[in-house]
Amino acid sequence: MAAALFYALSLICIVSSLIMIFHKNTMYSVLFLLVTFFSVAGLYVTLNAQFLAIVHIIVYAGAIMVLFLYVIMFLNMSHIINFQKSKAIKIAATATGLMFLLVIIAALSSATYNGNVTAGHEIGLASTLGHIIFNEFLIPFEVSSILFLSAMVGVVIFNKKDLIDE
Amino acid sequence: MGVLLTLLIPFISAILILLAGKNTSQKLAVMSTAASVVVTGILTAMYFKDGAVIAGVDWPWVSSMGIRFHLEADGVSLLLLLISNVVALISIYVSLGDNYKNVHQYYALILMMQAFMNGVFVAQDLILYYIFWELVLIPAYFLLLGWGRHDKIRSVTLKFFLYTFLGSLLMLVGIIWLGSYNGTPDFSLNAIYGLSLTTNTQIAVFAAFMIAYAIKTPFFPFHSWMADTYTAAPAPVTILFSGVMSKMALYSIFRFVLPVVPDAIATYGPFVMQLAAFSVLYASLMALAQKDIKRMFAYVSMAHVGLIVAALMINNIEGVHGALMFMAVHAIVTSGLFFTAQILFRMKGTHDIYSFGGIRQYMPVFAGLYMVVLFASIGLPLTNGFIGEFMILTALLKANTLAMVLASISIVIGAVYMLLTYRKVMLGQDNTSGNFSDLQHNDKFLFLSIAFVIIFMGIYSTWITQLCDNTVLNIFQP
Amino acid sequence: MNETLITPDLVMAVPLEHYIAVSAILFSIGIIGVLMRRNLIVMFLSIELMLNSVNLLAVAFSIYHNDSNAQAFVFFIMVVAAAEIAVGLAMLVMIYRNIRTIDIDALKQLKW
Amino acid sequence: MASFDTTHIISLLVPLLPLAGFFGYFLYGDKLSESKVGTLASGWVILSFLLSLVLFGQIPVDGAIQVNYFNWMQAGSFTVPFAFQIDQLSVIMMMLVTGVGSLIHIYSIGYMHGDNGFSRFFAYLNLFIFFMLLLVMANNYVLMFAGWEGVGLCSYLLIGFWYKNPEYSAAANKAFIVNRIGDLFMLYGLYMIFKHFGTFVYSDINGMAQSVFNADTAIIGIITLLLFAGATGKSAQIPLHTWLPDAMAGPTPVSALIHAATMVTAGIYLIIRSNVLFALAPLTNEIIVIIGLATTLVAGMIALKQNDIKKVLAYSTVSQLGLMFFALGVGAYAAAFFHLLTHAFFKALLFLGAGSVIHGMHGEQDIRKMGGLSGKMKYTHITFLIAVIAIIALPPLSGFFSKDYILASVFGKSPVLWFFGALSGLLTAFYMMRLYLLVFKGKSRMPEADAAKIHESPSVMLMPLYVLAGLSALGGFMNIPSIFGGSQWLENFLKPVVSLSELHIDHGTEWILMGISTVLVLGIVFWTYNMYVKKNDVPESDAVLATMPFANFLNRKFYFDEFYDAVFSQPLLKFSTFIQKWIETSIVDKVTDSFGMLSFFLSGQVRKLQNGHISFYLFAMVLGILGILTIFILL
Repeated sequence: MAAALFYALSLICIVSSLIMIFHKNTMYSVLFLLVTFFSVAGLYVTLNAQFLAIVHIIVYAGAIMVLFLYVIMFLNMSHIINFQKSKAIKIAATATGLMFLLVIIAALSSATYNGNVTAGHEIGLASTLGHIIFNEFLIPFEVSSILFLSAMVGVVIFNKKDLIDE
Repeated sequence: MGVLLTLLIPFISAILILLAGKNTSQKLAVMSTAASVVVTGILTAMYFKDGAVIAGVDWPWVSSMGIRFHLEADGVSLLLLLISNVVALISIYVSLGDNYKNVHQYYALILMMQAFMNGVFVAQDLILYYIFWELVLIPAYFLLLGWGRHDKIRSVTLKFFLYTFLGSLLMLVGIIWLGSYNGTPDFSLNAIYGLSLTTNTQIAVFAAFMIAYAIKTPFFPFHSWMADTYTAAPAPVTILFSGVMSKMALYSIFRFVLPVVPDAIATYGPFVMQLAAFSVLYASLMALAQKDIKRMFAYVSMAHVGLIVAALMINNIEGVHGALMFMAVHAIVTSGLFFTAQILFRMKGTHDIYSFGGIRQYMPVFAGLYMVVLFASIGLPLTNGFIGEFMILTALLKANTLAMVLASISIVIGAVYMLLTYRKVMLGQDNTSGNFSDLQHNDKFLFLSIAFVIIFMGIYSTWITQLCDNTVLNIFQP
Repeated sequence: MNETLITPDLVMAVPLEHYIAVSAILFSIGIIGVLMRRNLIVMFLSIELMLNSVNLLAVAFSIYHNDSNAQAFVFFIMVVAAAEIAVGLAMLVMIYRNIRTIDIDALKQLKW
Repeated sequence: MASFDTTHIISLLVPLLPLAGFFGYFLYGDKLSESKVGTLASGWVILSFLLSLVLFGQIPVDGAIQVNYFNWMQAGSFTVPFAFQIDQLSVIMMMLVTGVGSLIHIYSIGYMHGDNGFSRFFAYLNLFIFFMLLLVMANNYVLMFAGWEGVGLCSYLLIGFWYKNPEYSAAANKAFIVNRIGDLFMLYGLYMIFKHFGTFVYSDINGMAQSVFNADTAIIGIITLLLFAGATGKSAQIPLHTWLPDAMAGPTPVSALIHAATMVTAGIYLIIRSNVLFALAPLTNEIIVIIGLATTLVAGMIALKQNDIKKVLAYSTVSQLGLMFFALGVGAYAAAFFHLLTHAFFKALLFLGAGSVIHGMHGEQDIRKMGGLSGKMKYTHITFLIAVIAIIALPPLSGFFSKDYILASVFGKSPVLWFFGALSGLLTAFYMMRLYLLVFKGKSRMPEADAAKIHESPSVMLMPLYVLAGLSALGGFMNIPSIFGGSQWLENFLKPVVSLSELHIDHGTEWILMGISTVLVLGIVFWTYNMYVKKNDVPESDAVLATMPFANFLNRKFYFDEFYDAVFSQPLLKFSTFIQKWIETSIVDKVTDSFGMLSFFLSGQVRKLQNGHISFYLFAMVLGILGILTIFILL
């Protein structure tokens, strides 16, 4: 049952991401990426990482996707975008990606890892992660808030019209 | 400390001039170079009196690499110091006659160049030597770029800088090789002299050093930077280039090549000797073909230094003495030649031989002094040019007849181009108008002094041999 | 909430290699997307996909190695990704304002 | 350094006094009046002459005075002393140089009167005397070479004295450069001497000559040949003779002093000085004979056709010098030296006389436009006549004795050589008589207005003429041959320097030879008199010469100048331009620049990678990662 769930989610994930990269309409791409995100969240759940699954949905599906959609709306680009790379480049890109896949698979298959470690029951829980983040990773956590702040400032400055015009 | 003074005086003066600004720069520069000459003269007198090497400073510097800040002046170093400082004084004096933009920077750079060149001649540590060697390039580069006269001054400067710089990199490889030959790095001159190198190592080191020196000297076929650079540079800088900068390479051959790689010289010395001798002939022919008087003098200078290289490659006492003598001679004579070109340039704003004519009737003093320099350049006896040339060619015949014949043909060709030029420029009727007042004040004094030195050295030259004798003997009879 | 909502057996039902494979495939798809599209927005999306595949791998390793630090890292990666997307999209908007397109190949000024 | 006794000081003063005159020019040249400058300049030389006389009295019978001053050059085993050797040979040369020199100085006071460069002229003359004295007084080859080149320098300065005339300065350049070619060979000779002898000092070399000769017989031959090549340059022998006729561009006193009496004889002096070496080199001697003979005949023939009074004398000088070399070649050193001295007297006299004529005629030098001057310039005429008789070797003037001495010596070697020597004498007789008759005899061939202006030269110019005329007439008595019951004073005096020539022929033969040559010369004299004076239609009668075979050949001076121009000068200039154009700019510069161009090219290629396309960068990045990963896997 769990295995079936994993395979189903994986399939959805892969298919929707493929549609995402191949679809001509940007809007559809975004929406299919959303599907991918949700299925990745599902995979997190099958991995017993509930907290990350929730955060994932909130951050990606909630925040990032909204940003993308805003930008698309902002640029008024809901129509089909016609500029495409030439066939040769597309084939080259696909070939490169597949070669990459091959190399990664080759690399990982030759690696050895201790597969017989028992999976932890509770490491994916919010409380466990909260302990870790607020004990071991407190400073990075705080720093990440500064990162957000600076990103915010940066974005505002970037798009301040009068600054550009000056 | 006296040795250190020869570096510090021009260096500190350069900084002072930069700080003091344009108004006092000429005075400061003259005073500084005069002081350097006096200090060097005192050191030379001390050397003659005691016969002992003038100890300078010996401070540890980069101990882990075996590099020391070690300055010392023996007879040959003193000779080269004398050349360097006297030529710098001449150069400054020549500069007084012209108006340069940013005059304080100009003088500061010249003094800086002088300081570094002095450093090359007294460094007793190969890395220190190399640092001075390359430092010379920096003021030279800016002097050429900032005050040079050429429609493609940037590319000329770039060629000069890159060519000589790249050549020196090979030398650095050679230096590091030598310094670390025994495992523990030690770059002091004595350690290098003490090495016993295999023949193959010697040949490699010889090649690495000689390419650097062949470019700097320069001789055929490494000379293609020379003519443009010498022509483009302002006359005082050209005087420094040909008078001292080329001596750096010649001195280095004497100091770092002859004693270190005797076997390689025994094998390949004759080849280099013949190449240099051919360079003499080649440069003479090139001089014959020039229409620009400064360019012609550049090739004359090249012919002379080729002769010196050939003499050094003889690698015996007579040859080396001849070479050292000719270094002193060449410094004075080329200074005179380029000064001549500059005086002509001031008249008409050009170096084109064919735009002059009949100047002698307006400028008899200049005509006479030019003639002294001219005849010194083609080696007329009782001028210093003859002494060096004769010593070298005599030694050269004993060593290598082919090289002697190649080099000596320039005796005739030299007379041809020099006299043709003199006739074109000075004799005949005046064919144009121009500013023809005879030499005044500074110029007259300077030119008279040059002529005096030329004749004085032509008659009494043995003091130079005596000055260098101990050092030369040390090399050939360790 | 029941802690045994998903049992360890369920987790271990799928071998780790399969998670690796899925994330590798996703990553490669992301690469293909970046390389073959001229649309800046889709390229951003592909980059997000690659980040996600890495996150997935990290979480999988974390579970199979019983190490919760990796999940903290994943958390931080999400943080960085969010910031990156915010700044990136801002730049995208600005590029669009300047050259009126989001075609990556129209950006040829990136040389000296 | 030896202590300085009086001999040291005197022998140093001899050359230094004229040098002081030269430097004095810079002090007083512009300030004093002409006559004072002239007197001072002559005074230095006359003083020097007097000191030479003193030294003459001090010469030991059987040796030389060696005076050492300091080392001129010194390096290891290489030493060149600055030292003088005053022996029989050099003391006579010193007296000749300073004696004739002072006469010509005095003459020049008159001749150069009113010239812009009056004091400069005297400075140059003084400098010349200094260098000439250095040449003859030196005790080693290098110091002699200093004088040797120095006189070349003065010759250059004086030929180009009127520097505003470009042809004159061209002639000066030619003189210096041709001399330089000879000097180059001489330098080779000097280097060879050092290589094999290890010293330059005459006495040492003479002492070692035999042992070096024994070690390798060829070496002495090469050295002497090189020295002789140097001598051909200075003494204007074929093939380096072309400069001397052009050198007549200088003021006439210069021609008399430098290009007749002193400098051009330096080559003869050199060979006499090195007679020990030359005696060991039979091949060189034969070459000298051939060159000397060729020169004397060729120059004599060219002189037949010259119409410039100074050119005739110039070729005559070349011819006489050739005769001297001819004598040297057969080993008659004393005879050559004797002729050198008498030639110095009468040739200087001829030139000064010619100068007087030119002066009187206000610069006219073409003998076709002269004629009948004997009445207008009486004293010049008489002295000139004496010189002519001396040079064509009629007894009892000096030229007769010296030329006869040469011919007698030559006959001892080979009658064929004697024939050629005598032939040269006949040529001399012809062109000298032609010159004399065209200038002084016959009808005046110039416009009346010009003829009226002709005047005799001032006494300051005539006085030297008298002295030289006296010397030309009586100079032969220095060395009266035994056939006339003479003691051969000169030859005996030179004995310490020059071994006696062993080529003595018996008196009967000598009488016959003497008679033949004298009769022939007299015949020529009458022939020319008939041709140029009796017929009165000169210069048309020169058509006789024009119809001669090779007339054009003679007229163009055997095409030497053209030949050298076509074979050496032009190719040299062309070659240098060729090198400049094709080797320097096309090969050397290009090769150097090509390294720079290569790096420009490569960086240009690499730069194409950075094309600004983000997608390209992305591809590059991915492929790079791919590559790195692949490498890791494969490792």
